[in-house]
Amino acid sequence: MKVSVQTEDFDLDVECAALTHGRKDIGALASFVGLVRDANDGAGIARMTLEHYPGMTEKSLAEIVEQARGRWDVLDATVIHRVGELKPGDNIVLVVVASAHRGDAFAACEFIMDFLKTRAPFWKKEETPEGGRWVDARESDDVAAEKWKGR
Amino acid sequence: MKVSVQTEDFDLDVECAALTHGRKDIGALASFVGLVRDANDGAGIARMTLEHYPGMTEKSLAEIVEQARGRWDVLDATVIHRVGELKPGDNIVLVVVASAHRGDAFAACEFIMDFLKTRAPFWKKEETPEGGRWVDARESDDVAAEKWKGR
Amino acid sequence: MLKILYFAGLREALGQSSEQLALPGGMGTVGQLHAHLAARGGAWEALAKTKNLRIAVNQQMAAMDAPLNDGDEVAFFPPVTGG
Amino acid sequence: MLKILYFAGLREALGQSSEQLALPGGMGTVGQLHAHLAARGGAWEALAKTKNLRIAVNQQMAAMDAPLNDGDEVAFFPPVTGG
Repeated sequence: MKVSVQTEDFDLDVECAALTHGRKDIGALASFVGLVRDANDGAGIARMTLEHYPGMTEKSLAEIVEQARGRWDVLDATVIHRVGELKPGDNIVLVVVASAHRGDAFAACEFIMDFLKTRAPFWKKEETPEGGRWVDARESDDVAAEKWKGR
Repeated sequence: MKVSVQTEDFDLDVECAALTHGRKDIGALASFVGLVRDANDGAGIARMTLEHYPGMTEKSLAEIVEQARGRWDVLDATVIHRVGELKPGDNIVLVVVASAHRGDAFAACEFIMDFLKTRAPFWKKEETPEGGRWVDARESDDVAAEKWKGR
Repeated sequence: MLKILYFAGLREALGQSSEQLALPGGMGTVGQLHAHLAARGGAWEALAKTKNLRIAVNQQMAAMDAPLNDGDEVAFFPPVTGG
Repeated sequence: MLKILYFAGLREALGQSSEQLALPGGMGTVGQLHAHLAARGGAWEALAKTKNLRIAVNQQMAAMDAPLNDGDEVAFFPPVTGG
């Protein structure tokens, strides 16, 4: 398991290769990459800054991955979240889950993203033509995290 | 949209970059890579051969992607399936879906895989210590495809 | 004429991957063609024995009651196992 | 002593990211600390006004009734928006 909070960009292929290297029991790699869009809530985004809570962030991500491992057959997983200044088109977050079967890989990957969105201490500040604004939490993200309770 | 049936390997990063190149409206890239495992149904797998129905395969994959586009907000998608002889650890299939939001990207990506598994005319023949055997279709794959009817 | 294709385990059981067949009179559906081929006996009984046999007409999945027309491409194969 | 941290919009509203505070007597819970800080008035009212304010004690999410101990790290922040 790898969890990293970093300013540098990541490489999806490199992270997938690190998970699969030297093993032949992985049948499914589900991955997610979140990117900065140039528009959000009707405003143009010139750039954004990602703030986090050093120490708690890493613990929180590791706990979320552990929860996923407890629920599904996860062989290995990687979570990388960038912080600092980003611009539209930049990568923000990467989640890769390796499993024997695709159902587990998909579920664990989406679960990790849904909980990262609502539990991990990151905050986005967007620069728009009207100035900087802290992004509001979305109710839809809470709904997405809640849906796993019933599964 | 890109659909390819090919003997050559694919590169996840290259395919993701092709989808995101020059656009800044993509917030989510969900991807799936299926790999050959060295064991299946209790037998060791030395290698496998993937046969397909040229012509129908490509049409079938394109139709599945179109169905996904009709159900979710999909900005672009790529499906690549390898055929011919493969060995454990080799890539078999790639699905990448680009969307503004992660919920759409995850759902469309998993939908495409579930329907590919049950609708696209590919057949696997595994070489085991006991000789070659055609892989049996799994009931769990039918169940996975059926679950989308209720959503 | 019909173009008939066989894939995977069925192709191996029949020892051939395709054939051309003049559409005989009274063979208006996929089911009738299927019965005609299976009636050849020997290896051809595999057509009747294959569990959950799938059929495509002109590269679209089809049911046994699907109509056949001259020039159609008909494929018989076992359930798919890709991905 | 408590180590108190503020993040994101709350950090900006308060004009500071952290402080050290001796744990005064009678301040046994997160809720009591929260009320104590908000009572400073002015910018500090942001602590009471922040919608769905989140609190972590020693880097674990905590509720208003969570107990405080000397040496704890307490963080106040708005709902998270990463990913």
